[in-house]
Amino acid sequence: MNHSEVQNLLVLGGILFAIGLIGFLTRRSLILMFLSLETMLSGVSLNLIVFSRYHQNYQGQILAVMVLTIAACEAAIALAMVVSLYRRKATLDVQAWDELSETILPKDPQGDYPGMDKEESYPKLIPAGLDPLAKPVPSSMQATIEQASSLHESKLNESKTSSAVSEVNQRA
Amino acid sequence: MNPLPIDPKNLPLVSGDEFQGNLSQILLLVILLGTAAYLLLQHGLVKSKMMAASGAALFAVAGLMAFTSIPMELESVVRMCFSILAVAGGIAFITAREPVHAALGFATAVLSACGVLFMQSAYFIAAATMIVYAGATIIIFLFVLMFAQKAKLQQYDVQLTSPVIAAAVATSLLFAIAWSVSEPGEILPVKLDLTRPYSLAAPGSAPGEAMPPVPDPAMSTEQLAEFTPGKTSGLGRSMFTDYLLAIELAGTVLLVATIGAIVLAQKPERDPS
Amino acid sequence: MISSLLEYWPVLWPALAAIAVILAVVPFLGLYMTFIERKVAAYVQDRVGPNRVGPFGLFQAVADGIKIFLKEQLIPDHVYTALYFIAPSFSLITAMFALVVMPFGPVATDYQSGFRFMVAPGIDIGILMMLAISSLSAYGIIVGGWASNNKYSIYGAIRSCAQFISYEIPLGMSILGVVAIAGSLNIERIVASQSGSILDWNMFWQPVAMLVFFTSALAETNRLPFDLPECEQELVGGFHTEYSGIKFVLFFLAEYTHIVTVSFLTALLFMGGWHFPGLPGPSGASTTVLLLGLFVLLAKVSLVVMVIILLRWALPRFRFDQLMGLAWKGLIPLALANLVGVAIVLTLGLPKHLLIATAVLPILAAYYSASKFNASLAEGNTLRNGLRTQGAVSYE
Amino acid sequence: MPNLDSLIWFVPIAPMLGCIVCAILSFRGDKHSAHVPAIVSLLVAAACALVVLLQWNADTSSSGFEIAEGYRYLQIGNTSLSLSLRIDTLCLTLLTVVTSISAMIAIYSKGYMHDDPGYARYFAVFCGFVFSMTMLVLSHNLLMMYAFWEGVGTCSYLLIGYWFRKPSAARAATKAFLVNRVADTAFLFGILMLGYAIGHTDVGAGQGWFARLDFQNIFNAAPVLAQKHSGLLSLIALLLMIGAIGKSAQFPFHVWLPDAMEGPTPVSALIHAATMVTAGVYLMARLAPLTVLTPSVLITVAWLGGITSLIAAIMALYQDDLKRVLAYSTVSQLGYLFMALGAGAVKDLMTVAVVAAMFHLVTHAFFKALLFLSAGNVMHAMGDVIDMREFSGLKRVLPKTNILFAIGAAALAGVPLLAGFFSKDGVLAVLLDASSDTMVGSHFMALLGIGFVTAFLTAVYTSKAYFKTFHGPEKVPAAAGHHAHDASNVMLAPMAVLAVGALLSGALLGPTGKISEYVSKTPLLHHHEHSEPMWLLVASSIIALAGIFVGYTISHKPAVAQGPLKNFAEFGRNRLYIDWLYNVAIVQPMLSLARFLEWIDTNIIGAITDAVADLPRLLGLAGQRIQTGRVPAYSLLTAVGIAAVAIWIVTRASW
Repeated sequence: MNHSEVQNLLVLGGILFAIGLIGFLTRRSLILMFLSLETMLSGVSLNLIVFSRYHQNYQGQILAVMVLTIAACEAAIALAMVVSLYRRKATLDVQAWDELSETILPKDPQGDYPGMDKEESYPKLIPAGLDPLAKPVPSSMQATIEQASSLHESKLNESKTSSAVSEVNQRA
Repeated sequence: MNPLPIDPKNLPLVSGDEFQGNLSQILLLVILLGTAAYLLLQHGLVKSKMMAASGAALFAVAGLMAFTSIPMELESVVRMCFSILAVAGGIAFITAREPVHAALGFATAVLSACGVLFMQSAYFIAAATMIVYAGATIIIFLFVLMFAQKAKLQQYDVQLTSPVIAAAVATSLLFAIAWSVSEPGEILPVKLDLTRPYSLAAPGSAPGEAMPPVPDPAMSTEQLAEFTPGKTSGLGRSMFTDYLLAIELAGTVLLVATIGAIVLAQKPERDPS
Repeated sequence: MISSLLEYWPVLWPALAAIAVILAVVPFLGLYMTFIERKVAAYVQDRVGPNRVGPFGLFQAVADGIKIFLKEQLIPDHVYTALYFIAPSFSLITAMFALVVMPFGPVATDYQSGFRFMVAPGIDIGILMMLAISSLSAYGIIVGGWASNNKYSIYGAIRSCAQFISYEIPLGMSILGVVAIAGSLNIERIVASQSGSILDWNMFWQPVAMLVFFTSALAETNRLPFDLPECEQELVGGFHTEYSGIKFVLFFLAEYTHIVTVSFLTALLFMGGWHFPGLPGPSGASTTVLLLGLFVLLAKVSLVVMVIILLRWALPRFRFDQLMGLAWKGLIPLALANLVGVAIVLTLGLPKHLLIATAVLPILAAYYSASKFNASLAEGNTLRNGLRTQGAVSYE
Repeated sequence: MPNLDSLIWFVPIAPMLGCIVCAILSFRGDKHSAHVPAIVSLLVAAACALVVLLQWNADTSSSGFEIAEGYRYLQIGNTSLSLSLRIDTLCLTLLTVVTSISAMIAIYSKGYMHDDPGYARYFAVFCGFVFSMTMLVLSHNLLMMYAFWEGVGTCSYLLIGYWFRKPSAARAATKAFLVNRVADTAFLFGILMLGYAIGHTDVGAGQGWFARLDFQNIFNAAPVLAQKHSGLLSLIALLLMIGAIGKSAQFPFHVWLPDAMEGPTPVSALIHAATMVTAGVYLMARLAPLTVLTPSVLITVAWLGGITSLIAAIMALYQDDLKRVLAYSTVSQLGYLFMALGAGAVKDLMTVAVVAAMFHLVTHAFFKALLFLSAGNVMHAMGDVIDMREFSGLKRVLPKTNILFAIGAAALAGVPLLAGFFSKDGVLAVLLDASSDTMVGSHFMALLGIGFVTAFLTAVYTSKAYFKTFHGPEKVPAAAGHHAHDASNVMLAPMAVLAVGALLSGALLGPTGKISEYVSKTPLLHHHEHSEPMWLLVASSIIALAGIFVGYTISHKPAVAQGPLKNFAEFGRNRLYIDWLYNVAIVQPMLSLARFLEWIDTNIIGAITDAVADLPRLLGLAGQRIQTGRVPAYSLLTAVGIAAVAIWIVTRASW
């Protein structure tokens, strides 16, 4: 174990980390993003083990065990989340999940995904912080509020009609 | 004869004086790798074969460079082979259009990294990584990928978000890491840590085999070999004495994650009507 | 480079020799196991079996081999070519690779120089290494199934995947008890801990572990009654539907290599390995004694192999939900209970005889599930409903 | 007598447990059995109080009082707060009255509150009130007394506003609370000044605040203070008196009590007639050794009491609401008590004054509770109508209530040989005695006159109310429906007990000298021989009977709308315009101030706040662009940051 070996292996860990980073930033599939995270973690644990060997004690290895444990937890949770997300929108595209964006921003033009027309039936809340009745709403907000309320109403109507349809079906 | 020759008496002594910086080499390597990654990422919707080929060529050059920087010894060569395989697997992983290919690339990277870990005498970690990552995680993710796979490639499989910035950011981060590693710094001479007892428990209190005594410089080679890292029993002893709380905590986290995963993956309950 | 190779030569040549032995023997063994299987099957079904090629049909295996090697390489149009080719070889590679840490003859724990019946003796994590590598063998199947681009194949592959991952857990857990008793993960040390009288064999102290291990090992090797991934009646062969010729042989060989590995492991971990009453240990023994030990080990292994083959004709195939239920609701709790028992005995320093008490566990478990099953049958439920009350069937 | 120490603890603890159990029941469980813990705990408390009273009487210990040590719950430096109880005859007298009457009224409430949605809440607060009241009576320390003083105030607030969805009840509760707050603030100032003053005497040097305000310590320090700082002591005494007259609804603060009738009738009977309002009287009696040193304050109090008793009697005369008649009557009778206590200004009469006040307090508690409960019965039967113009001639509809009300009214009016007769005569006798004093006699001469007039008026309005309600042509309001009937036995039984008290307690306690003998066992009160002249008895009998006759005559006349008394009646019906005066003088200016401050808040402070709040919104508009909601965008930003930091760190040396 000489210095240049340590150096080489640390750089190897760094390269794995960087590869994972690139993967995480560029890939759009949820699963591949998750695997990129795991690549980053394995780069880190490689470094830990090199240090462990270098210092001739177990501390690095034990930390690597921790990393492994956390990675396993992450895998379990991530898999469960991916499965439940896939059930919702039938896509693995991470860009399909941008409900938390600011409403004034345009939607990603490339963000189309199959099943996008299947809308969710959750009410959209108006932006918090202003009482729409008490004060004149800024014109920028006005459009948003109207949009949200009209969406909500259309949802209500939709759900009514759909329940009516299902009733008819049941009778049939 | 000891088949895995670790002679504690002849452990190499490293110190700051011995350092020979090969900064320029490493920086060149980093730049090469960054460019290669960028070029390989340019597959987009229309696969650019020229760019991919040049990226692969750059990558090959970087690999050759790395090879020339090491001494031609069996161990070093094997280690370097594993390293290059790991990096190649990683690159394949991030550039593959087909998600299953990408996952297999990741498996390659992880398995090669495990090879490196074996050569660092971290046997337990290596085996555990193989079982956990390669054996379980990737298999299950392959499983999901195969189920979610559509007849042809999806847009989100072939189109990448901001590859240029990503490559630049990662390269600069790698640059920082390489710089910090190659920076001449004061490195204290290290040898076997003989002063630290491996356990707070009284010797002989553990079942199975007697607890070894605290390492003593007067011990014979064979006895000292018992204390060298890489011995799984030593790792286990350290894990369950010095770091007991941390390990138990990790186990608890694992349990919680299991329960969480079960809850998350449940199908939403159907409407009774 | 060359000089460093020369430096390592004393360590290297025994390993190379052992590798050569394995490479030479295992395919041969696999080939002849098909023959044995056919013969046994024939006897079970009151037939004669292969008897045309050579005396007693002994060359039938060779003839089959030659035939299949010379077959045309059929490559379907719709497969993912590269992975389609890689999968079978990867399958065999992992199967063979698992043999690296497995002693196939008497190996002393003091590792005298020269040839040993093992490729890599003294690996600290021997049995763990074995598990790690065998966990990779799922890749061959799943990649082969996916690359075939065929519904039957992928279903076979995915079933296999689930089966592999599920059964790895009881497999590893059942070994832990043995490991705890021996105090080492090293297979040679585990075998060495069983030297002495016949009562030192682990099968007497760890009957539950042996049962669980053997059952999960059958599942890991995709043997009946656990051959869901390839069941001919449902999936037309599962993951190797699209494979023919030499590639099919590679899959087949991998499977038989697995059987060999599993049989060796059973013999080594639970049946005392090369130890036999009256036979001295391998440390410093003469060549005759070593050969005797080898013979003993092989005899035990053939016994296990014979049991595995006979089981194929004795038991029907499981349904998939039953398969999963067995692993998660039956074997894992049993293995865990066994491990807890061992831990208690070892930690408190109790006499070893108490370990036999764990043998009561499977009886209790069987009684419990049988009583529940009978109760639900007595209530006039159908068999399927009975299984549902057991939780074995899910209607999701 | 060691067991008394532990037995006395049961008196507060039992209602406390009852309160807790009822509170739990009010959240979940069987709400309709909430009366069980309440009645049981109150009966236990009453029994314990009675046992202690009798035992204490039998005991002839030297000091005359005892501190039942509880536990010390705080110790900071030399200040130690301990929860202990003081036992002496004065507090035992009141304690017995409080617990026994509250137990009776709790039983009555079971019938009265039957089917109310807040049944369990009612009993929880009821028990809470009894707990606070017993602790107030038993406290050994002025600070501790103040704490429970506020406790009874809170319970009173909760009970007045018991039907909090009714706006008038909510308003009445707030009014009572706020009026009491003014008086209590003065009380608190008085306590703090007293503690401060004691701290600067030799007695209080080195003592903690809590220890200084121990009653015994106050009595020790009071003569010293009177010598050195008599002006300060007068001020302190005045402030303490203000607290007392606030709680007892005396003249400037009397406005809350009539409104408090919005609460359930049993509550009016217990809290606003028999027990809590007597807390002020108790405070005065308790502090008699202190106040006797400041005769001027006592004369002030006596005058306030006299004025209150007179004007309250006048107001009672013109009320149409039966409960309000009783409420004003209570105010008037409390004024009587204060007059009696004021007679303590003549130093020799201190004990006699306290005895007279306590005697009237006890008898008043019995007959006023009885009257209120009878009024409750009427209200119950009439479908919550209590306006006397709506009904009359109920003696056939409510025969039993008729008898009970008659007993209570006779006792209140001072019919000879009933409870009120003796106790009222005791008060008048004290005033008579005081009027012979050379220094301040003239004051008490005038007050004696007021006392006679009030006695007459009392008889008039009491009999008027009785005859108007129970005699004459039978008339039942529509709200009563067809089921106007007498109350159930569970309501009548406790009333019968109270009626016995109203009939006999005066004769048993007064002429026999029992109450005088008993109360004067209290330390620092010394038994004085005191005789009542016969002519006083005769005179008050004549006055009472004359009053009753007048009341009977006017009871079924139409309201005094014409004639010479017209303006006076108008005056009385409008409560002498005191409430109106308060409204004009205090409430309206305060509201104007509040409106002004609100304007400042909205238009000046609000504008500044809005401006401050708009700043981050503008900043947020700038940062809105990066909130794309997509994970890659966020992680890219993170990665750029990390890379920048990493590069800065590694190249730091060369910069």
